[in-house]
Amino acid sequence: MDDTTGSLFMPFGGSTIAGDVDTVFNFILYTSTIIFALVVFGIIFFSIRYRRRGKLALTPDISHNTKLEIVWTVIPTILVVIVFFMGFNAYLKMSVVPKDAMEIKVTGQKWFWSFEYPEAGATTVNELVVPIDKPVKLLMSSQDVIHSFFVPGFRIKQDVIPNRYTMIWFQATKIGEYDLFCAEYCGTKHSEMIGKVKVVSEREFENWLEESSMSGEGMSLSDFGAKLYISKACNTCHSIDGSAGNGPTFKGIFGKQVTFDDGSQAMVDENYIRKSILNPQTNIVAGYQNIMPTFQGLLKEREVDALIAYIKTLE
Amino acid sequence: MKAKASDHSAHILPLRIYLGVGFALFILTGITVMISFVDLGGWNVTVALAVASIKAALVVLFFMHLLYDNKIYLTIFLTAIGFLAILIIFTMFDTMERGRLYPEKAKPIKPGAAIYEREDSLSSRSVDTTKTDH
Amino acid sequence: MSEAVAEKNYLNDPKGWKSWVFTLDHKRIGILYLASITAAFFLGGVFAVLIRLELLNPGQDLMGPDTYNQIFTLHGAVMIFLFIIPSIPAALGNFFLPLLIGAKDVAFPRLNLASYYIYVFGSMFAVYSIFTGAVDTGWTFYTPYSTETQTSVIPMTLGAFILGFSSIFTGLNFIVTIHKMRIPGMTWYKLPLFVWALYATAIIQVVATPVLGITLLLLIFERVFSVGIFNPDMGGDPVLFQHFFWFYSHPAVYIMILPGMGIISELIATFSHKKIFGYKAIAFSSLGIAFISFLVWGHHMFVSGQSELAAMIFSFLTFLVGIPSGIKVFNWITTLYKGQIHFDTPMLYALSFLFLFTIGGLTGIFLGALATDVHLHDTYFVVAHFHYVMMGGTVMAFLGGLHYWWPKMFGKMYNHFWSVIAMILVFVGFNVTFFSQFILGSQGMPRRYYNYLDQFQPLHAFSTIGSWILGAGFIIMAIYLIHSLFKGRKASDNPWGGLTFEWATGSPPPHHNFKVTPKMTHGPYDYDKVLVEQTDY
Amino acid sequence: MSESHTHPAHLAHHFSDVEQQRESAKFGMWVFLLTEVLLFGGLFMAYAIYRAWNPDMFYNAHKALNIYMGTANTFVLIASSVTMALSIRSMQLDKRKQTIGFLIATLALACIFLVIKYFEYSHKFHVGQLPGKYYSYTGIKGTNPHIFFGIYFGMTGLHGLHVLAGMSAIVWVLIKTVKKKFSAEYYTPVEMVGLYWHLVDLIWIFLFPLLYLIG
Ligand code: HEA
Ligand code: HEA
Ligand code: HEC
Ligand code: CUA
Ligand SMILES: [Cu+2]
Repeated sequence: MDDTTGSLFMPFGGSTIAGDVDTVFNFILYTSTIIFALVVFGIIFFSIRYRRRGKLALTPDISHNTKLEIVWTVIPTILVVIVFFMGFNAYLKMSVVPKDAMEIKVTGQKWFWSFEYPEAGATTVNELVVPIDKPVKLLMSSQDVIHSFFVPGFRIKQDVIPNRYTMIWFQATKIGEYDLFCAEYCGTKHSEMIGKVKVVSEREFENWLEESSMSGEGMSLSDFGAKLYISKACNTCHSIDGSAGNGPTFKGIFGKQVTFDDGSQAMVDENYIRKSILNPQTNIVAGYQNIMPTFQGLLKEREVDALIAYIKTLE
Repeated sequence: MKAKASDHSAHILPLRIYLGVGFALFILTGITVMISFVDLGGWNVTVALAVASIKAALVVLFFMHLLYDNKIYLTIFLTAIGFLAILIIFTMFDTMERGRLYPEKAKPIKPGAAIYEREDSLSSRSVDTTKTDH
Repeated sequence: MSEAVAEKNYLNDPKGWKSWVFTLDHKRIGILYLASITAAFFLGGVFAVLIRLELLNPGQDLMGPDTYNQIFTLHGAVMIFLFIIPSIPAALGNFFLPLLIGAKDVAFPRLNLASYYIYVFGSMFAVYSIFTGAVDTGWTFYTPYSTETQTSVIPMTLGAFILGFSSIFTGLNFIVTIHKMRIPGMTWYKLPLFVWALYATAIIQVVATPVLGITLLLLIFERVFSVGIFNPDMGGDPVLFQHFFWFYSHPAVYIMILPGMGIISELIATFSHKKIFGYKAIAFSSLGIAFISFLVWGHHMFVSGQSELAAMIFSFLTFLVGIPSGIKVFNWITTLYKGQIHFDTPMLYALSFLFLFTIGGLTGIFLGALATDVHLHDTYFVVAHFHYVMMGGTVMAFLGGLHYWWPKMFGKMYNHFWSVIAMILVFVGFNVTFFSQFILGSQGMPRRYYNYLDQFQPLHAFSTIGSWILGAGFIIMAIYLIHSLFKGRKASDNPWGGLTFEWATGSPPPHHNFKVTPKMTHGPYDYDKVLVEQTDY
Repeated sequence: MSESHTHPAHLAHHFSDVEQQRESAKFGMWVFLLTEVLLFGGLFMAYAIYRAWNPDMFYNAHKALNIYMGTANTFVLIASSVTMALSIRSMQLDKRKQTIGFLIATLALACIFLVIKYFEYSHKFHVGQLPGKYYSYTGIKGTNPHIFFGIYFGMTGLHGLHVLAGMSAIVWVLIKTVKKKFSAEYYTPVEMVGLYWHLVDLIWIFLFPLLYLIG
């Protein structure tokens, strides 16, 4: 099977599994439509034909009809068994990962996705870049509550569970951008836990991978930090224009005093920022909740430096 | 009227049945405790549950009169057991089989709970409880 | 009998508020329930209207994300626990079950009253949780979110726990009533089908609800002590919670639909004035559905990380439920054949039930199939599916039953014209609101989303407009029903020409149900032998 | 209230005869017991699954329970079941004094059960074998022993609550017996309380080996 162009119901399908899923979907859709049409026809036809005209009278004693009853028991049974096997087949295909699949680690946390390419050592946030026509296996787990990795364009979905691994795989068949949603309710910003899957050509992918694993070499530290501010999703909580978000704004914080929720204070310097990024739960800024995820292990040394340099520039 | 209104055409069990059943329950309890000190390999569980089931049957059949009463009550009781079995068995179709395709899906990533990693509780801890030691 | 004595009925005899508050009369308890669930429905409906309003446009319109999350949770929890689970059994069932089997009351009137007050008490917890910051877990309370969130999960779970007991006691009461209180001569095969449906429902209520009870207790236990059964931080397995939860909540959806199906059987037979086709098939399919419903809960967990083996078994068994449901639908339609169909308002609801439930049920097949459910799970497709079965199925049946039995309960007729208008508005509004959601969902719109991508906007707006039509229908309904209570034309004892026992007594019935103990002279659907003139119209 | 002049006083108006009333009560009670079985069922399921996942930890942790106290309690509870059954038998024979004696004996045994349970609990509190995050004991090897104690306290705690509920019910029928409300003709409430008490015993019959003997 292959990709599909989509229909009234299904969106464009850009993975090898999409065709199988749509076949099952359409099979059920068409048979249901026929059954539904029969039901509605029966209702309307009888309603008109046997509407009450004139005086009420006794009606015939039709209590059952074995042949008819067998028919409407057996035919649905056969149909559902077929549907079961179709659905199960395609499901098996989704569950059994091809041997040569490229592995990417996926971490869901409130409220963003991070992706790690173990071989290249690259990481991205909310943007999964994959090569076309290559099976990709996602090994997924969560940092906090249950999330669900959902790409409608690929017809795949899998819950991402804390302290457990789950997996899913796909093979993209069309270059382009696909929506990525979190489909399991996970709190305040559940509906903002969305991202993109970018399917690119093999060559582009190699280039991209190389570029993103080189830790911003050839860029100034603060430029690199500006890039990370977006790509590591700091911007989902911290603004740079002074407006309030889930976290304090970065604008002009460097060199200022902050007050914590236990009343103590500290001065925002390099060390403090480093600690705030790597161990955000040690001190909670007054008026905010302890929701900032720890970036320990997600950021390299140079990346932390770059972010600090960037925050310093935000007067 | 009086005779019909009487509560128990249902019959009254002789005293020795109650005492006998009680005695049997005592003996069975003794047996099951003693067996638990003997290592039977995997069989300990089976034996313990078998004895418990016999005891349960005694209580239900005699103390609760199911042996003599209308069989509908027995049906209700067995229904309860049946649905309980469904609950446990069908859940185990999941919990025991998660690793069938990929073993890494079967186990937690970190087997130990977070409480054992907090510094305060770790310092007071003499044995490392986060690892299975068998 | 003199006029004054004939006027005495359960509504005015005995008198005084105490005689209502401490009543042991199943009819009055039924009315108390009816008032309470109607209030709950309107509360849930107001939340629904707020949800739809917020979703009219992407981004923030009315409320912030946290408020939205609380609102849809409350909408779900109120609609499920306060409205739909008690709706038909506790209100209409309580009122009519004893009448239908010719009994003076249910087997345990005191327990019946207790179950009502337990319901009130449980609802108070639920309402209390609204004022203490509401809950934001979704009505499913999935761990570990529900063990972490700062909102008032404990009052709400306690409320649901208590409400569970109310449901258990109602079920227990009904089982015993049906077994022991039938009048002589009423054999199992002469029971009205509504009674069979209540019986099947009651079995689910007593078997499944205790598991909900222990689930919620464990959840509270987990929140207070972090026991570690569900909490991954403590070495637990959050997915296990879902097994616990759905072991109750899947059968619960049949607690909702089976009584509705029972009402439909009554309506179709009465208004086509014909013997019901396939009586035994309908009766046993209720029991069949009740039993199979315990074997399929895992279909809510196909993408939860449960084992492939479990997914396979649950998917297969899920389809089996479709077959008895189909048998019912086909039997109802065949009953119309050679009948004398009269389209009174209750019958219009019955026919829209057939239409909407078939859509809802068939879309359940999409969800039961593994591959398609992976795509459709937790999208608006599921939202549309369950509104089609719950609103389009149960609520339609409930409204049908309400309009059918209204003259019996209150002795008054409602305005025919406005009732048809309201019915049409509800039917059209419902389809506008929810059919669009099938498309939204399969296009990939996830549920419980406060905000959404622009491409989904037109369908969301369409759906919101539908909810206004729906709301208008309900407002009209509320007006003409209240009007009927005070100014309605007096109803006759048997306005529809029904053959079941409730029509053989006064409208409204006297305190002890029957002036003369009824006798089994004919079966409940013997329209081939007995002719009772329809007196209304 | 009703036209039932010929009916005995304990016959409610909506039943047509005593037999129907008694059978209804019994039927209702059995259905209620069914719900109790399933309520505990959830805990049995949690037990079964965690035991299957962590057999070694369960084995190690169960050794922390006091098997002698557990055994003693089993004997106590069985004895109370016998006295309960006998109290009903005496009632059937119209020996009211005996019934009162047996009911008091049952209550006494139930108290002993709770006292023993109290000693067990307080020991566990003392050494920190507590559920979940309050667990602070260090002597048990294996993964997550706090879960075992969570389940232990969940199961025995819920059972303990049932013992308390059963005791209140016994006190209630005891008072009514003393007030001569029951006779060989009518003793349905005693019988119902008896059924309930036996179920509480029944659950313990399974809890005991699962928790104390095989862990
Ligand atoms: C009244 C309530 C009600 C009823 C009756 C049903 C009935 C059915 N439901 Fe539904 N369901 C819900 C309420 C209900 N459901 C709710 C509330 C949820 C979501 C909960 C949440 O997550 O919040 C849900 C979710 C839900 C899911 C999980 C979706 C997901 O989250 O991924 C599934 C999956 O299998 C499912 C399947 C079914 C099936 C197969 C039926 C069947 O019983 C339908 C049977 C009926 C028919 C099939 C139609 C009539 C038959 C014929 C005309 C004959 C011909 C038929 C065939 C050939 C098959 N339902
Ligand atoms: C019995 C069950 C039941 C019923 C009847 C309804 C009825 C309705 N539901 Fe509900 N719904 C659920 C059970 C139910 N729902 C459940 C269980 C969920 C899942 C929750 C979760 O995810 O946890 C849900 C979720 C849900 C969502 C998805 C939210 C999300 O995932 O983000 C939506 C969105 O459109 C919705 C809409 C509606 C609407 C428009 C109605 C309408 O049919 C309501 C009609 C009623 C009225 C309109 C009220 C009467 C009129 C008035 C009070 C007058 C005022 C009105 C106007 C002026 C217009 N519901
Ligand atoms: C999910 C939301 C979220 C994300 C994503 C996030 N933060 Fe935060 N951050 C917070 C919150 C809330 C606080 C305040 C509470 C606290 O101190 O933990 C905070 C505090 C901080 C502080 C201390 C600010 C002060 O005023 O003292 C720094 C520095 C910081 N974050 C840096 C970052 C960087 C760099 C990133 C991205 C790599 C990031 N954060 C991503 C939510 C977030
Ligand atoms: Cu993450 Cu929803
Ligand atoms: Cu379901």
